[in-house]
Amino acid sequence: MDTSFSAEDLAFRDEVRAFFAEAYDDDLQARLADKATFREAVIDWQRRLHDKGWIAPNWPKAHGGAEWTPTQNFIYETERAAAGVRDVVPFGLKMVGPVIYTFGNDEQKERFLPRILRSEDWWCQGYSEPGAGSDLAALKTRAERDGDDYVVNGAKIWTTYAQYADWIFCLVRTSNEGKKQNGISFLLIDMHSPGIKVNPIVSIDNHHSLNEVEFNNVRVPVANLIGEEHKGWTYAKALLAHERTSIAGVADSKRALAEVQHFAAREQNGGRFLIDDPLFQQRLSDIEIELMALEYTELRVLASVAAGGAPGAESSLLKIKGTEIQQAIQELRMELAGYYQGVLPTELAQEVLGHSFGSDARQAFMYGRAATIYGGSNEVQKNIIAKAVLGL
Amino acid sequence: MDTSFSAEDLAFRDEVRAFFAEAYDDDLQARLADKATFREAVIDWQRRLHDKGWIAPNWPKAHGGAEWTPTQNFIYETERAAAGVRDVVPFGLKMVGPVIYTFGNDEQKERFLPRILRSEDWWCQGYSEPGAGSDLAALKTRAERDGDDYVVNGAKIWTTYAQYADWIFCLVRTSNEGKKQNGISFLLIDMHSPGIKVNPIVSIDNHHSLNEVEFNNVRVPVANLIGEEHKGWTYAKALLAHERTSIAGVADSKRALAEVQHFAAREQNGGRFLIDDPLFQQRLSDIEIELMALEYTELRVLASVAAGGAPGAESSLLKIKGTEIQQAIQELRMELAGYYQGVLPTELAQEVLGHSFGSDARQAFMYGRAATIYGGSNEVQKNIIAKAVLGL
Amino acid sequence: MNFDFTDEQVMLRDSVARFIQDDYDFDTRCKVVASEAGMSKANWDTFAELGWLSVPFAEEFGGFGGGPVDLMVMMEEFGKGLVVEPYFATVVLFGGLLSRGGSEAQQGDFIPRIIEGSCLGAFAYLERQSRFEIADVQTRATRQGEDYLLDGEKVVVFNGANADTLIVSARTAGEQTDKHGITLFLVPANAPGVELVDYRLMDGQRVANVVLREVVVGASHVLGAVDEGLPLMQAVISDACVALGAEALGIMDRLNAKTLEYTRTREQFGVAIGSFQALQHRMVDTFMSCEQARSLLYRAVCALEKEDDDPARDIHALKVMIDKAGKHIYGEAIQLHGGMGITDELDIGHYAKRLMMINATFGNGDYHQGLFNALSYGRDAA
Amino acid sequence: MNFDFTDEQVMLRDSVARFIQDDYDFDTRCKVVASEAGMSKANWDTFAELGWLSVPFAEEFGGFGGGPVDLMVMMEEFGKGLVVEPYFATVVLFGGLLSRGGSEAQQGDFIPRIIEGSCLGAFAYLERQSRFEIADVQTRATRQGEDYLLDGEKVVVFNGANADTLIVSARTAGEQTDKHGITLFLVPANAPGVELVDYRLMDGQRVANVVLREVVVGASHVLGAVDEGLPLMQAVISDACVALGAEALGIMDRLNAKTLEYTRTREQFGVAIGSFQALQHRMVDTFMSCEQARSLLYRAVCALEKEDDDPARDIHALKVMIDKAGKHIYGEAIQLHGGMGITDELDIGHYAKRLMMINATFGNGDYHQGLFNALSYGRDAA
Repeated sequence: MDTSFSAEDLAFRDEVRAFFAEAYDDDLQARLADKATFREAVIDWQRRLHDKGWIAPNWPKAHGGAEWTPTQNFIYETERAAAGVRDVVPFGLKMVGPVIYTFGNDEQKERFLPRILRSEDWWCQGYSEPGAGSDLAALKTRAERDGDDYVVNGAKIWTTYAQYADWIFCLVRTSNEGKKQNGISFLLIDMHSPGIKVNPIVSIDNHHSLNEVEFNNVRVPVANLIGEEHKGWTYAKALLAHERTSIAGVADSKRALAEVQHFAAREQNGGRFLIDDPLFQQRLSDIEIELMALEYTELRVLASVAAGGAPGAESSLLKIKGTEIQQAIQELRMELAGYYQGVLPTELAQEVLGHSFGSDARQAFMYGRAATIYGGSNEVQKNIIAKAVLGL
Repeated sequence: MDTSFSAEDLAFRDEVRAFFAEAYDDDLQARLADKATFREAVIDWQRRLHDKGWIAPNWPKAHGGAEWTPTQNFIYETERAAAGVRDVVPFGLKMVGPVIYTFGNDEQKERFLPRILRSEDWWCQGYSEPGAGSDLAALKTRAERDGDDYVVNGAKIWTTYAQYADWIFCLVRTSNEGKKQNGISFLLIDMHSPGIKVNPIVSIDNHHSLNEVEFNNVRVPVANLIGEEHKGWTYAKALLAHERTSIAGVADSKRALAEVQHFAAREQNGGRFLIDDPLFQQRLSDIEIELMALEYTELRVLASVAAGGAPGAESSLLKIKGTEIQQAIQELRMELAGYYQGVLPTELAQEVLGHSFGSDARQAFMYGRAATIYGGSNEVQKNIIAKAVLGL
Repeated sequence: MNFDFTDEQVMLRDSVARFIQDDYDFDTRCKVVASEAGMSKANWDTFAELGWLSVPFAEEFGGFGGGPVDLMVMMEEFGKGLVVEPYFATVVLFGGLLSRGGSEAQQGDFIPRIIEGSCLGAFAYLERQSRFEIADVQTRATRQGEDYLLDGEKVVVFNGANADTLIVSARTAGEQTDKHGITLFLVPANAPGVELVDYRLMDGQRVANVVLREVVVGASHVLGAVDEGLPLMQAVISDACVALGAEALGIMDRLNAKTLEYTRTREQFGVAIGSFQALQHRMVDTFMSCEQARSLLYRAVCALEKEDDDPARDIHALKVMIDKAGKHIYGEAIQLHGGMGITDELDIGHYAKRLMMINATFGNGDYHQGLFNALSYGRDAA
Repeated sequence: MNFDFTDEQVMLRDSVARFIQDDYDFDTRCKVVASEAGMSKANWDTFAELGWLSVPFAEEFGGFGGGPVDLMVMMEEFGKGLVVEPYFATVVLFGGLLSRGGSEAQQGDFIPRIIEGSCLGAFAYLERQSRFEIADVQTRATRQGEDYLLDGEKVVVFNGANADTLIVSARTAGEQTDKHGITLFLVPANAPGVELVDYRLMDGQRVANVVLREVVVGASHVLGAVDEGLPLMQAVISDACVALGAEALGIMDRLNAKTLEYTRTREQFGVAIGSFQALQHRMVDTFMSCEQARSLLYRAVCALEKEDDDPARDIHALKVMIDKAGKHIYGEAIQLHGGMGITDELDIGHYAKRLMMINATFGNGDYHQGLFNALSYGRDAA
C-alpha cells in the first residue's frame, strides 16, 4: 500500500499548475462567465487543452488520448479544481467519445473522434424522456427504418446545453419485442436536422441549461447507428458507470469546502467569526471527514480500474456519497450566507447589496439539487448496489 | 387551544407528589432493586396504588378504574417519572385487563378483573413466537378443541417476566383456513398448568427478564376463551395501539434526559465540565427539542382520544419517535460514561471502580435496543403509517 | 387541556383557505411576484375587506383583538398559498411594534390605516454586518435639538420598497453590539435623505436596502423608550417567529401532500413509485417531521398565550425544528419529484425557497439552538 | 499509487484468519472470556509460535520489522474473531512504548520476551478524573535519592491483572493537566505497594484498577526522558488508534456480512426480509459506511507510513468515522436481527460491545472531532 508521489508525479503536478496559471487567463475567465460568449469560450479553452495534449486523458493513445495513470488523473483533477478551472463539457469527450472508439466502426471513429478532440462539434446527451425518469429503459422515442435512414419520433428531456449542441447521442427504441432493455439502439443525430425542436427548461436556480428536445420525423442515416441495432442498452450501461464515477466530483468538493472555510473566516455574528463557532466547525468537519474518506474511496476504485477492472457497482457508491457531499457543502454555504442566500441576480453587483457570495451560493445550491436525481437517481444507485454488490 | 392547568389540576399534582414521597419509600426501593425481593416488592407497590385508587387510571369506573382526564394522566406520568417511581407491570393492568372488560364475558370479568386490580395474579403476554417476529399473524401455536378444553401446543418467545407469572394471555391458532389473521383466538392460560415450560433468555444487557414459553399438550378450559373463537386478532389489534402509545415513554425520557444533564455537569474532560462543551450541549438539545415536540404530540393524541377517538395510526408515530428518543438518551449517557460504559456488574459498588453510573448506563443502553424491536418493530410501525395514514 | 380551535378561528382559517383556492392559484401568484410592485393592491384591499388586516389589533382601534392562535391559523394558510402580499411585514412586524410599543397617538394614527389597507409598513432592523444579531447596530441617531438625525444603512428590509413608513432601529447610545442604546424610529419612506435599493429574493419577496443620509425625524417619531428598543424588538420577534413557524408548517404540510400525491400517480418500472417501500418509509419520516413541527408550534403558541411563562425556550425550539424539518421535507419533496422537482415551472421549488428564507429570518436553526443551549444548560441558565 | 498487500502481508492475514476459523469460533471465545484469566495461555503460545507477537518489532531483537500495514491486516482479522487475548495491550501499547521510547537495555530486556510469549504487559495511563485527556495525571512520582516513589491510582488498565509489568504514567513536575512533567515508569506488577482490582468489561476484556502506594522504582525504570512522557504516549497512541481502527473495520465488515446473510434467510410475511426495499437501502447505507471507514483506515495507514506528513488529522478523522460508522452498523445489525439481536447468545451484540469499547478507547468520536477541528480551523491551525 502506497499513496506517495514519485518524482515524476511531482514534476507533472508542477507542469499542470504552470499550465493552468498561464492558459486559464483572466480574459478567458471573463468570457466564460458571460452568457453571450460562454459557448465560444468553452471551445477556446478546450482547444488549448487539446494543443497541450491533455484534452482526453483517458482515451487510448491510438485515438489521440493521453492514457494517464490514476495518479496523474488524481493530480490533474486536484490541481484543476484547486485552481478553479472548469472541467471540459463531458458529453463529447467523456461520454460519446469512449462509446465511439469502443463500439463504433472505423468510419465513425474517423469521422467523429478528431472533431470531438478538437471541439469542433458540441455534443449533448439524449437519454431521459418525459415520463421515463430513472427508469431509463422504459424510453419510448422510436426510430423506424426507412431505406438507408431511421425516422425518429419522440422527445428527450433534461438535455443539458442542447441549445448549443451540434450533435446529440440518443437511445432510441428500434423494437418493442422482448425485455424493454432489448430493442434499444444507440444513434448519433445531427442537431441541425429538420424536425428537431429544442424547448428550454428554466430550472430551480432560475437559469436555462436544461432543455426538452423534440423529434418529429427526423431522418437519421443508418450509418449513424453505433454497433448493432437493438444492442444500445449494453453500450449505454458501460458509459453510465463511467459517468457515475465522474459525478463524484471529489476535487471540486475539496475546493468548494475550502471556499466555505474561507468565507466562514470572514462572516461574523455578533462580533465573532463563524469559523470560530464550535458548531459551525462541527458542521464543516462532518463534511470534510466524509470527503477525506471519499477521496480515498475514489483512489481505491481508480486503482482497481487501472489494475484491469471496469468500474462496477462501486461507482454507484461514489455517485451517492459524492453528490450527498456536494449538497451538504452547498447547504452549508447557504447557511453561511444568512439572509443573503435568497438574493437573485440583478444588474447590481452582489457587493452593492451587501454581500459577496449569497447569490452564487443560491445558484449552486439550487442547481445542485439535480445531482442526486440525474445520472440515475441515488435511489436507483442504491438498487444497483443492493443487487450487484449485496446480492439481494 | 389551551394547555394550562386548572386549580383542580394543580391540587391533583400536589396530591400525586405527596403520595409518591410517602408511599414510594426507601425500604420499598431497596426491595425493588434486589432480584430476590423484586416480585413481592412490585406487588406491594401496586397494592399501595390500589389502596389509593390509582392502580387503573384509565379503566372505567364500573370496573374499578379512575377514568382520569388526559390532563390528570399527563400530570401523574410526569410526576411519576420525575420522582423515579417505576411504572406498574403492564401485562395485567394495561393489556389483558382492558381486553377482558371490553371483550370478555361477565364471568371472566368477575373472575379476573378484581384479582388484576389487587395484583393477586401476575400476568405475562404470549404474542411473539420463534420465527414469527414482527409478522405476528404468522403465529403457529395451535389450540385444538377437545371436549370442554383446548389442547395447546407450540411456543411463545420474548415473554417478559414469564418466570414470575401466574397467567399468560395468548394468541393461538384455532383454524388454518382463510387469511392468516382469521383463525386466531385469544386465550387465557394458567401458567401453573401441566405442560408449560419456561426457558430463560439472557439478553444483551446480561440480565434475565425474557423467556421462551413452551406449551406441550397444555389443557385450557374453553371458559378461558375471550370473545369469539377465531376473532382474537381483532381484540389483539385494539390492544396493540394502546401498547404503542404507552411505549412512547415521554415522561421517563424527560427524567432520563435530566439525569444526563445532571451527570454532564459533574463529568470533566481536561478540567472542563461536559455540560459546558458546545458540542455536548448540541447533542443534548437535539434530543431535548425532539422530546419537547413529542410531549405535545402525545398530548394531541391523548386529547383526541379523550374527545372520542381510539388511538389509531398516530400511536405508531409515538412509538417510533418515543423509542428513538429513548435510545438517543441512552447512547448519550454511554458517551458520557467514557471508558466506564463497559463496566459489568460486580460485587463491588460502581464507585469503587471509579465511576458512579457506567454500569447502569450500559444496562439501560443495551436493554434499550429492544424498544425499537418489540411491540411491533419500528419498521412495521412505518408500514402501518404508510398504509393507514398516508394511504400508500 | 384541548387543542381545538374556536368557531371564529375555524372561520378565519376557512376564509383564507377559500381565498387561496379561488383567487390565488400558483399561476396567479407567479404573476403577482413578477409584477412591478411584487404584490397586488387588489388582493390587499380584499385582505382589508375580509378583516384579516385587523386580526391582531386591539378593538379600540378597530381591531379584531385576536391572539397568537388567530394569527397562527391565518399564517398557516398563507404558507399553503405562498402568499407574497406583505402581511407579515406590515401586520405582524410593523403593526406588532406599534401595538406593543407605540404611544396612544402613534397607535391611533397608524393602526386604523393598517386595518383599512391604506398603510403599508416595514421594519428595518438588519445591517450588512449584523447577520442574526439584532443588537448589532451601526446606524446612528444623533440628537439635534428636538430632532434626531439618522445616518446609516439598513439591508434586506422586507416590503421596504412598498412601505409608506419604516420603523428603523438606530443607535442612540453605546457600542456597536451593546444591548442598551438602541432606539426605534418611525421614518416616512419619502423623508429627505432616504434612498432605496429595491431587489428580489428567491421566495418572491421584494426587499430593499435603505440608505439613510442625515434623515431628520422629530422626537414624536420615537417608538417606545429611547435607548430601550431592544426588548421591544425581541418581544415582537418572538411573536413573529411563531407566525413564521405557522407559515412554514403550512408549507411543509402542502409539500408532503403534494409529494404523496405525486408518488401515487407517477409510474416508474411499471408501478406507482409510491409503492416502493423505501420511498414509503421516507414519506413516513417526512410525515413525522411535520407532526413534530406542528407539536412545537402548538407548544410555542400555548406558551405565548400563558402570561406567566417565558416562551423563549419554546420559541427557540420551534425555530430549530422548523429549520430541521423544513430541510428534511423540501429535500425529500424535490428528490421524490425527480427531474420535475428541479424545474422553475413546478411549485415544489418555490415552497422550498420560501422555507429557506423563513429559516434564515431572525436567525437560522443553529443560531436558535445556540440560544436554546445557553438558556437550558448555561451556567447562568435560569 | 496502489492499495495492494505484499505477499507477506497476505500470508499474515491468512494465518490469523485460519486460526480464527479453525480454533477460535464464537463458543470457544466465550469460554476464554469466562475463564479465570479471561485469556488463553495456550492461544498466546500459538500467537508466539506463528510469529504474530514479533510483527512490529525491530529485527535486531528478533522482530519481524513490520509496519503499520502489517499490524493493520492482523488487527482486522482479530476484530473479525473478537479475539480477547491481550495482543493490543501487550504488543501494540506496551511493546510500542518500548519500541519507540525504551533504552537499548530496556528493549533488549523486554522485547525478546514479548516475542517469545513469556512477557505480558499493560499500559496504565488512565485515572478516575482524566477521561480522554491523557495529560490529566495526578499520580505522583517523587524523587527519592536514586529512586522514585509512585503514589496514585490508575484505572481501566487493559490486561492489568495478567501483566507482569506495567508502564505507568506519573507526574514528576507541573500541574495536574500540564503537558510537560509526565514521566513513564516500568513497574513490575508484583512490586510492593502495587494493588490490583480486577474486573470485566462488556467486550470480554479484563481490566484492572491499579493502586500505587509508595511504590519504589529505580531510575533505570524510567521509560524515555523524564518529564517528557507525553509526546511518547501520543506517538504510540497514534499507532494504536490506527490498529484499533483496523480491528473495528474487521468487526464492521463481519456485522454487515452477518446481517446480510440473516436477511437473506429470515422470512417474515412470507418472504425473506432481505427482499424489502426499505431494508435493502439501509443495508446499502451500512455497506457505504463500512467502505468509507475502510478508506479512512487506508488513508491513516498511508499517512503513518509517509515520514514527512503529520498523520494527526487523518487519525482523528479515522476515529470520528469509526465511531459514526460503528454506531450506524451495529445499530442496524441489532435492529435487523430483531429479537435475536438482543440476546446474549448471538454474537451480534458482542461485536457491538467491542465496537463501543473501541470507540471509547483513547477518546470517542466527539473528542477526536474536537481535535480535528482545532487542527483544521483553529486560529493556530498549522
